[in-house]
Amino acid sequence: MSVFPKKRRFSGLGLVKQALKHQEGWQRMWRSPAPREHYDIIVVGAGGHGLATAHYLASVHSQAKVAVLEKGWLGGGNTGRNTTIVRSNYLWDEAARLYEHAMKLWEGLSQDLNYNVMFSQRGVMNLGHTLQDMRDIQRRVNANRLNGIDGEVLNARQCKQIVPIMDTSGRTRYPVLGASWQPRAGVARHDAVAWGYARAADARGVDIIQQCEVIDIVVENGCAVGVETRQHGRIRADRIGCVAAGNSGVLASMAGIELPIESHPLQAFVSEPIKPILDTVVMSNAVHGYMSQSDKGDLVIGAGIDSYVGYGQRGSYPVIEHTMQAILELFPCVSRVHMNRQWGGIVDTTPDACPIISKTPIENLFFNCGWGTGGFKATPGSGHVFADLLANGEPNELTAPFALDRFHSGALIDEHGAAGVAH
Amino acid sequence: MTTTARPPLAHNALGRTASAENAGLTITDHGVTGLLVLRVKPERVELVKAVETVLGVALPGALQSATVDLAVVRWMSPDAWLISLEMTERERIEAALVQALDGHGAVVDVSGGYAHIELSGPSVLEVLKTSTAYDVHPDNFVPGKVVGTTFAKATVLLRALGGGSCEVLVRRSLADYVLLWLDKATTDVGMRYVNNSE
Amino acid sequence: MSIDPNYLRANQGFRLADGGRIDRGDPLIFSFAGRRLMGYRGDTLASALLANGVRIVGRSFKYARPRGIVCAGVEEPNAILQIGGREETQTPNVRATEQPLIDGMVTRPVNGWPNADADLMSIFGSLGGALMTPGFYYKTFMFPASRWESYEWFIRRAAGLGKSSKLPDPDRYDHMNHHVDVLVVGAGPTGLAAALAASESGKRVLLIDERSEAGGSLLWSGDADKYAWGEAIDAMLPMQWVANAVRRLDANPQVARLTHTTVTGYHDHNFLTAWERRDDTCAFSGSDTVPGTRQRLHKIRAASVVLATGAHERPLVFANNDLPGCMTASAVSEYIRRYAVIPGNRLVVMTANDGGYRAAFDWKQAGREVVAVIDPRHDPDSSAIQQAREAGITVLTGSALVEARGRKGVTGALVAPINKLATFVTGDTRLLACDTIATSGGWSPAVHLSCHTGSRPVWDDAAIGFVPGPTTERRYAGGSLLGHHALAQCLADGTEIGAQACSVYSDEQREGSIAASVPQVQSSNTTEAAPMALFAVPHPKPSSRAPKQFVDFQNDVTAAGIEQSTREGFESIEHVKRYNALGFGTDQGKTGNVNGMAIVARALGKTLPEVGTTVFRPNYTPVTMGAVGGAHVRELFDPERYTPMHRWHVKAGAEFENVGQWKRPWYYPQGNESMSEAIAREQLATRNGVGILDASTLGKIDIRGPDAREFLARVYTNSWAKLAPGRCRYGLMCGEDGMVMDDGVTACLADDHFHMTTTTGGAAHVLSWLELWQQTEWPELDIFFTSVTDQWATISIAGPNSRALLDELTDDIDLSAEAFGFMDFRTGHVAGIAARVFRISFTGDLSYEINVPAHHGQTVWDALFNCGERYGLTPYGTETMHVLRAEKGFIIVGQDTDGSVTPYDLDHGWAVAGNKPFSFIGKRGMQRSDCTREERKQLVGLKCSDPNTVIPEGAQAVRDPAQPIPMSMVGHVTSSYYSAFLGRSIAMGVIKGGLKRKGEKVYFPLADGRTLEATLCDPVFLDPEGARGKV
Amino acid sequence: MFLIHCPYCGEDREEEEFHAAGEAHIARPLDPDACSDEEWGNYLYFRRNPRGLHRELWVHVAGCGKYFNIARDTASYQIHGSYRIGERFTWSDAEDSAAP
Ligand SMILES: Cc1cc2nc3c(=O)[nH]c(=O)nc-3n(C[C@H](O)[C@H](O)[C@H](O)COP(=O)(O)OP(=O)(O)OC[C@H]3O[C@@H](n4cnc5c(N)ncnc54)[C@H](O)[C@@H]3O)c2cc1C
Ligand SMILES: NC(=O)c1ccc[n+]([C@@H]2O[C@H](COP(=O)([O-])OP(=O)(O)OC[C@H]3O[C@@H](n4cnc5c(N)ncnc54)[C@H](O)[C@@H]3O)[C@@H](O)[C@H]2O)c1
Ligand SMILES: Cc1cc2nc3c(=O)[nH]c(=O)nc-3n(C[C@H](O)[C@H](O)[C@H](O)COP(=O)(O)O)c2cc1C
Ligand SMILES: [Zn+2]
Repeated sequence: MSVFPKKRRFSGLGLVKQALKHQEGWQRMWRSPAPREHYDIIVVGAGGHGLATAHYLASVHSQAKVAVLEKGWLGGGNTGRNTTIVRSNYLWDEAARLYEHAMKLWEGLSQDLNYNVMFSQRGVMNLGHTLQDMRDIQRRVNANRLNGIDGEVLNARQCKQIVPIMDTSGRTRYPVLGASWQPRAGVARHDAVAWGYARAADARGVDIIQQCEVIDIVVENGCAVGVETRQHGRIRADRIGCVAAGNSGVLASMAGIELPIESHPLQAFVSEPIKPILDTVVMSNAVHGYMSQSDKGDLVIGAGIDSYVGYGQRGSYPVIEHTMQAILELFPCVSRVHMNRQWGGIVDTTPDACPIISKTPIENLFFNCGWGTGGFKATPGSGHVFADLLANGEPNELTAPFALDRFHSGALIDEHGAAGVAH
Repeated sequence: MTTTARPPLAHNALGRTASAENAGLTITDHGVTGLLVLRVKPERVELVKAVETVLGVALPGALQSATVDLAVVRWMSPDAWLISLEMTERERIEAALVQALDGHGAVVDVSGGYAHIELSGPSVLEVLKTSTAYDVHPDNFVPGKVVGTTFAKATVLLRALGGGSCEVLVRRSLADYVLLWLDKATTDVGMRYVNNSE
Repeated sequence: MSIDPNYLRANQGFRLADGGRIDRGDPLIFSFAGRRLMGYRGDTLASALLANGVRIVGRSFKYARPRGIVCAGVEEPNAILQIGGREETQTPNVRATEQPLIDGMVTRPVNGWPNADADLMSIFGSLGGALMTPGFYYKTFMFPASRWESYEWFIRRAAGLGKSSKLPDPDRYDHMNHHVDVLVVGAGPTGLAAALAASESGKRVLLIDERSEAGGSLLWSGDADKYAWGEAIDAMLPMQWVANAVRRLDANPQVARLTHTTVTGYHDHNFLTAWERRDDTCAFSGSDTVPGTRQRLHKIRAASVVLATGAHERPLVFANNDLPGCMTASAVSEYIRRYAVIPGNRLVVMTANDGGYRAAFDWKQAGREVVAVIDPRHDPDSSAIQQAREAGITVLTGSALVEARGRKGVTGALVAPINKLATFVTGDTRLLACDTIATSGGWSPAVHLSCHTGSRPVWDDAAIGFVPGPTTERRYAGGSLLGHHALAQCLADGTEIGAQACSVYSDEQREGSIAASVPQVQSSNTTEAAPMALFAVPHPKPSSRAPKQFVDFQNDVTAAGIEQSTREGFESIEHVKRYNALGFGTDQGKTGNVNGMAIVARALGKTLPEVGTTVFRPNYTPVTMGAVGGAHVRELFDPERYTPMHRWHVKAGAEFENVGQWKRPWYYPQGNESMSEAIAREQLATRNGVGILDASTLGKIDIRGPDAREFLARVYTNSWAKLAPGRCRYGLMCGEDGMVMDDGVTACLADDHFHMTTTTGGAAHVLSWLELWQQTEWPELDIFFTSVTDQWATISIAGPNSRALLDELTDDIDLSAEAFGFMDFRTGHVAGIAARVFRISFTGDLSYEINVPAHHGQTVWDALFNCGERYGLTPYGTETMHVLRAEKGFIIVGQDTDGSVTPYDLDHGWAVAGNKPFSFIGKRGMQRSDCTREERKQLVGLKCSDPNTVIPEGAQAVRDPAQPIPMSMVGHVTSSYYSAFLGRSIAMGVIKGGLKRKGEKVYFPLADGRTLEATLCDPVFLDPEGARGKV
Repeated sequence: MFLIHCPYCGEDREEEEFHAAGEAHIARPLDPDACSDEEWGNYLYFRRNPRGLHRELWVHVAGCGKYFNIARDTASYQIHGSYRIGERFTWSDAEDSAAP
C-alpha cells in the first residue's frame, strides 16, 4: 500500500507524461515546513538513519507528530559520503541479526519507498592474505551460514574468476589466499537512500527541517524535554532520538553525558569514470583498501580511519597514499587511471566496532550512533529498530545487546577481530 | 673456534657487489659495527658525568652527535644515545659504562641489530628526498645532525656527514628492504655498492 | 610511418602560416580515431587536432551529443581522450588541452559507436533526452524488482568515459619531498612577480606551474599586440619579461622551479602535493626503450604558500552551446597566438566584458572573418569597443547570442536584443552565419586549492566570482585569483605577497618590507567598461522548452535540469550538485559550477552568495593512481623483514609465511613432498630426534633498572617478585579490559635486568605499550626498555636429542638436568659465540632456545647442522611448530584468542596472581560482571569422533545439530591439526561453559554438508604430566 | 597532513613519524579494585570527544620514541601547542572551560 497518491507515484509512464509537459509538472519531494512548537518525537540528524527512523515511526508505528532536525542539508553527513557497501556477514550473533534485518529491508526498499535506491546485489568479497585471515574468514562464514546468512569461502582461483583484474598470482607482497563471499551483498546509491526516505517520511507527515542545528538539549529534572536550535529556537518534544553519527559526542555533551565514542575522519576517493572493469565489491583488511565501481563508472575506494579525533570532514594525506598502494597491490592495472576526488566523513567509532542503540541516563533521550565506518549498510535496519525503541521506550530483542550498559558490564560485541575493516 | 660475523646485507636479495659506472649514489656498507645503546636520565647529573668520563666527551643534546677518537655518540632520545665504536672496544666500554651507571640506566649491546651504511655521491640529496620526509636540505641537515625518521617505510637513524654524505642506521631485518628501495630509487641515476665491512 | 609527411603537413588546414610557440622544424605524427595526423613539438593534442580541422572529439555522456574542444587549459570539459597504442599503456581520460603532443601517439575518443562522428547512441540520446532528466534513475527501473540487475547491466555499459588497461602498468612512479620557505603556485605574472620578490630574501622558494612553460595567461596575451592590450612590462614585451624572470629565478640556487607540474592538493599545515608529468614519451610513442620515472608526486611542506593560480574563463550558457565550434574567448586567442591554430573561419563573439574582444582582434589579425561581437551591455564605453569598431568589426550591444545552430558543429548564431538586466529577450532574433562562437561570461578565480583545508570561498561583487576566504594557514593570494585582471595589479599583488610570504620568520621584516620593486606596465588600454554579471543567456522560450542549454558539459547538466531539481525541492546547492552530477566530472565543474549556482539563484530568487559554492576537494585535476602510490608498489609495497638465517631458508627450499612484515619459514618441503607430508616428517623428526626452528622473529625487549621487577608485576598478570636470576617465567599480558593481549617468556638476567620475549606480530605494540605506561603513568619507576629483536638471532632446538646436540657445541654451559633445569637460563658460548640459552619449550619436549648476536646467527645455525646429522637434526617451520604446541595445549595469542578472551577463559588462572599488591593491568577489567559469567566461551580441547578427520579451523560448534537455522552456536574451533605423532586429529576451541563440560559432545555443521562430532576434553593431548620436557 | 612539534626533538616533524594515542590526561583510578563496573567502564571507554579544543596524547614513534601531548582544535585541525608529559598547557581562550 503506497502512501503516495497516484499522481505523485514514480513510474515509467509518469516520466513520459512529465516529458510531454517539458518537466514542468514535477512536485517537491519533500516540503520545507516551519517547525511546530512541540513534537511527539524529535529525531536529530537527517542522515539515512535519522530519515529511516522517521519513516518507520510514521509507517510502522503510526507516529504522526515527528520532526527530523538537520543542521545542514539532508543526507549531507556520512550518508552522503560513504562507499555504499552493504553486507550482513558479521561475525557475532547480535551483529549478524541486526545487519541481516537491514539486508532484508534493503531487498524490498526501492519498492517500499517508490524510489529506486539502486540496490545492486553484486556480491562482496573480503580477501584473506594470511593464514590467520583465512581462519577468521572460515569462522565468520561458518557462523553466517548457521545464522542463515549467505556466505562462501573462496580460494584464490575462485576469486580470480569473479574479479579477473585482481592480481592473484602469488607474487604480490601479500598474496591473495582466498576470500569470504556474500552474493547477496552489494552497493546502493547513497544519496537516493536519503532522498527516498525523506520523500516517503514527508509524505506521511513527518516534518523534515533542514538548516536547523540543535545547539542544546533541554533537560529538566533528569528528563529531556526539547531541544534548542540555532535557527528556530526551542522546540519541545516528548522523546528525542539523536542519530547524528560523528556528531553524537557533541550532542551527548549538550545533555551533560559522555559516550564511549571517538569521532575520527574516514576518507574515501573516486577515480574518474571508466568503462566497467569491476563487477563486485572487493575488500581487504590486510593490505587495507577496498574498491567497487559505481554505475557511473568511477572506482569508489575507501581508506582506513585517521588515528586522531577530527571533525573536519577531511583526514591526512598518508592515509590516502597507503590506501592507493593497497589498491595497486591488488589491481596493478588501474595505475594509469586517474584519481578524481577525495573527501572525508566523521565516523563515530566505538571500542567494539558495534553501534549503540540505547536509552541514556537522561530520561526520554535516546541515541542511535556508533555505526562508525560501517553503518550505511544498516540504514534501513537501524531506522527500523530505532523507531521501535523511540515508539516503545524500551529495547526489543534486536536492540537490547546494543545498549550503553555493555561498556560497563563488559559485554562487548567485539567485531574488530574478525571483520577488521567494518565497512 | 673462529667465526665470521655476517654483515646484515650479506644475504640481500640483490646480491649486489658490482659497481655501476658514474653512479649517482654510492652505498658503502660498513658491515658489523660495535653499537651500544646508552640509557640514562639526563637529570641524573652524576651518572651523566661518570658516563662522559668513560666516553671522553659530553653527551650530545637533541639531534646532535659527538665524535671522539673512540666513538661516535648519537642522540636518539632525551635519555638514549647510540654509540658506535670498534668491535674490539665494545666489551671494554660496555663494562665501563655499566660501572659508571652504578645500577641505574642501561647499556645494551645492539651491534648485531643494525645495518650501518653510508650514502655518498652526487645524487644523495635527491635520493634522500625521495626516501624521507625529513628536511634534508643542507641548510637544515647540517653535518653531525642525527634524526630518527622514516625512510621509505622503514624507521632509521640518519646522520649528516660532511660533503653531502649521509649515514643510515637501520634495523638489521629491514636492511635488505632499504637496499632494494635504494636500488629502485636510483633507477634514473644509477647506484654502486661498496662492501666495506672488513 | 609510411605516410608522406608533406601530405600530412598540407592537411593542417587550420594552421596559420607563422607565429605560435611551436617548433615547425620538429613535426610529430600521431593518430586520432585511426586517422594519421601531424602536429609540431610545442603543440598540445588539442591544438594539433584543431590544426587538422578535427571538430568532434567525443560524444556526450548522457545524450551522446557531438562535442568539440571548448578550452585551451585544464578547465576543458569535453576533450577527454583515450591514449595509448598498447594494452598496458592504455590511459583513459586525458585532457587533450594539457597533453603535449608526442610522436607516435595513438589517441581515440572515449565514447561513440561506431565512432564519435556518427554515434548511434545519439539516437537514443535525442529520443531519451526528454526522459533522462535529473532523477531519472530514481524514478524508474523499479518494477519488477528482480529486473533491476539487468537494467543496471546496460546502464553500466553505457556509462564511463575511457577504459582502463587490464594489464599491470609497466611504468615507474615516485615521490619527492620538499621543505620550502615559500611555495608559489602558478607562474603567470602574479606568481613570477611573487617568486622574484621572495627569492630576494635568500629563502628557499619553489615555483610550480602546471603548464609546459612559465607565463600563465601571458602565453596567450603577452606577445606583440597592436590592439588595446599592447602592453609592456619594464619596457619588455610581456613574454620577454617572462623569459627574463625565469632566467633570474633559475640562476638563484635557493629557487627551484617545476613545470608541467600541477599542485593537486592543499592539505593541513601547508602541506601540498604536486603532480609532475615527466616522461610519457616511451609510454605513448610505442618505443621499447626502458622508461625512466614517468610521473612524480612532490610532497611539499611550505612555511608559507603563495597562490597565484589565476582564473578560468566561464563560457556562457545558451541554447545548443555545446555544439562543436563553441569555445571560450580566451581559448580562441590561445590557439591562435600560442599554437598558430585558427579554430574556424567565421567567428561570432559573445562577451560580457572587454576581455572577450581579444578573441575578435586575434581572429581578425589572423586574417579570418569576424562576423560580429555580441555584447549584452547597453552602451558600454571602452577602448576595446572603440577599437573594434575602428577595425571594422560589427559590435552589437544590448544583445545576446541566444542559440547556436548546427548539427555536428556550429553553422550559425541566433542573436536577439535583450533588456538591461539580461533577463529576457526584447525583440526578434536574427541568424548570423558562422562556424565558431567564442564566449566570455567572465572569469572564475581558481580558488580550488585555497578551499581544500576547509576554508570557504567568499563572493566578491567586483570580481564577479568567488575568491579565497579566510584561513588559518600562512597563505597569500593575488592576481586573477582575487579577480584582479589588470596586469599591473597582478604584478603589484605578486610582488607584495611574495615579499610578505618570506618575511614571516623575522619580525622586523613583516608586512612586505623587502624592497622588491614592482614591475611596471606600459599599456595603451585607457578606458574599460565594467563587466556584466551574466551567466545564463535568456532565450525567447523558457529553458524547459528551449533547446538544451548546457551548464556542465561533461555530465550533460542543463539549465532546465537544474531548474527542475529546484522545483523538486533540491534547494541546497549540494543537493543540486548531487541530483544533477553538477561538477562531478573530471573537470570538477571548472567551467560549469558558477553558472550552475547562478541558475539555482535565479530559480530560487536568491543571490549567488546566498546559494554559495559546493566544497572544493583535492584533486585540482585528476592524478594517476600510480603517482599517488609512488614507488611503494609490488615488492616495495611493504618491507619484508628477514631473519639472519633467511638466505639459508631460501636455499633449503622453505615455503614462507607472512607474519606481520616478517617472512618466516612455514615448512620445508623436500622433493615432491606435499605440505602435509612435509609437516608430518618435520613433526616426527622433532619428537623423535631433534628439530630446529628459526625463532628470531620473536619480539625481544631488554628491560633494565631497579624497578624492573615492579614494572613486570604491573604489566603481566602473574607474579615476578621471586623470579631468581637465571630463571625464566611465562607471562600473560592483558589490556585494561582484562583481555589477553600478548604472551611470552621473560628471563631474569640479574635482579634489575630482564630479557622479555613477545609474539612476533605483537612486538612493536608491546614495546609501545610498556613505554606508554612507563612514560605517562609511572614515570617515577627507574627502568629502561630497549628493543633487541634485531640484535638476537634465536634458534630453537627441540626434541629428545637436543641436549646431546647442544652439548657438542658448548664447553662452558653445564647442560645436565640438575645444573640447567627446565625454565632455567644460562649464558655461555655456543659454537664459540657468546650466547644466552633458555631451557624453555614450546613443544613439550626437551628444548633449548639459543640466542646469539644476529651477525653470528648463521654461524651457529651452520655449526648445529655440522654436527646435527647424527641426531637427525631437521629444520621445521611455523606450521610444525603450531602442531607441536597444540599437542601440548599451548595457546597462540591471536589464533586461540581474539580480543574477547580473559586468562580465565583460557583456563590460565594459574598465570594470574590476584593477590599482588598493585592492581595489575587487566585485573579490574577481567572482574567486570560480564567477564565472570559462568557460560563464557572457554578454551578446551576437542577430539573429533573420527580420529582421521581434522575439524576445519573456524568451524562453529552447536549442541544440537538438528535444530533449524538460525542455529544457536556455542563456540568455534581455533586450532586444529592432524598429529602424526599421536596418530589422530587434535583441536582446540572456545566453547560456552567448556571448562565445566569436558566429556560432553558438540557438533560442527560444515558448509560442505558434513556434520562432525567432537568431545570436549583437556587441551593437553600429549604428556599431560610434562615428563618429556623435564628430562 | 599535520606538522607536529615534538617537544623532545625540538623540531616540527611530519605526521607520518607519529601515532595518535587518544585523549590525554586520563588518569588511571588510584584504586582500581575499589571501582564500580560503571566507574571502570567510564575510565576504559567514555571520552570527551570534543568538537574544538582537545588535549591529546601522541608518540613520536619514528623519532625519539617519546609520548607527549598536543593541544589541538579538532574542528580546524590547528595545533596550539605541544608539551611534555607532566607539563600543563592552557589555552589563552577561556573557551576551554570543559577541560579537566
Ligand atoms: C568515507 C566513508 C566510507 C564509508 N563506507 C561505508 C560503507 O562502505 N558501508 C557502510 O555500511 N558504511 C560506510 N560508512 C559509514 C556510514 O556512512 C555511516 O555509518 C552512516 O552513513 C551513518 O548514517 P547516519 O544517518 O547515522 O549519519 P549521517 O548521515 O552522518 O547523518 C547524521 C546527520 O546528523 C546531522 N547533525 C549532526 N549534528 C547535528 C545537530 N547538532 N543538529 C542537527 N543535525 C545534526 C548531520 O548534519 C548529519 O546530516 C562510511 C563512512 C565514511 C565517512
Ligand atoms: N579579462 C581579462 O582579459 C583577463 C582575465 C583574466 C586574466 N587576465 C590576465 O591574466 C593574468 C593574470 O595573472 P595571474 O598570474 O594571476 O594568473 P595566470 O592565469 O596568468 O597564471 C596562473 C598560472 O597558474 C597556473 N596554475 C593554476 N592552478 C595551478 C595548480 N593547481 N598547479 C600548478 N599551476 C597552476 C596556471 O596554469 C597559470 O599558468 C594577467 O596578465 C591578466 O591581465 C586577463
Ligand atoms: C559513492 C560515491 C561516489 C562519488 N563519486 C563522485 C564522482 O564521480 N565525482 C565527484 O566529483 N565526486 C564524487 N563523490 C564525492 C562527492 O563529490 C563528495 O565529495 C562527497 O559526497 C563528500 O561531500 P563534500 O566533498 O561536499 O564534503 C562521490 C561520493 C560517493 C560517496
Ligand atoms: Zn621526538
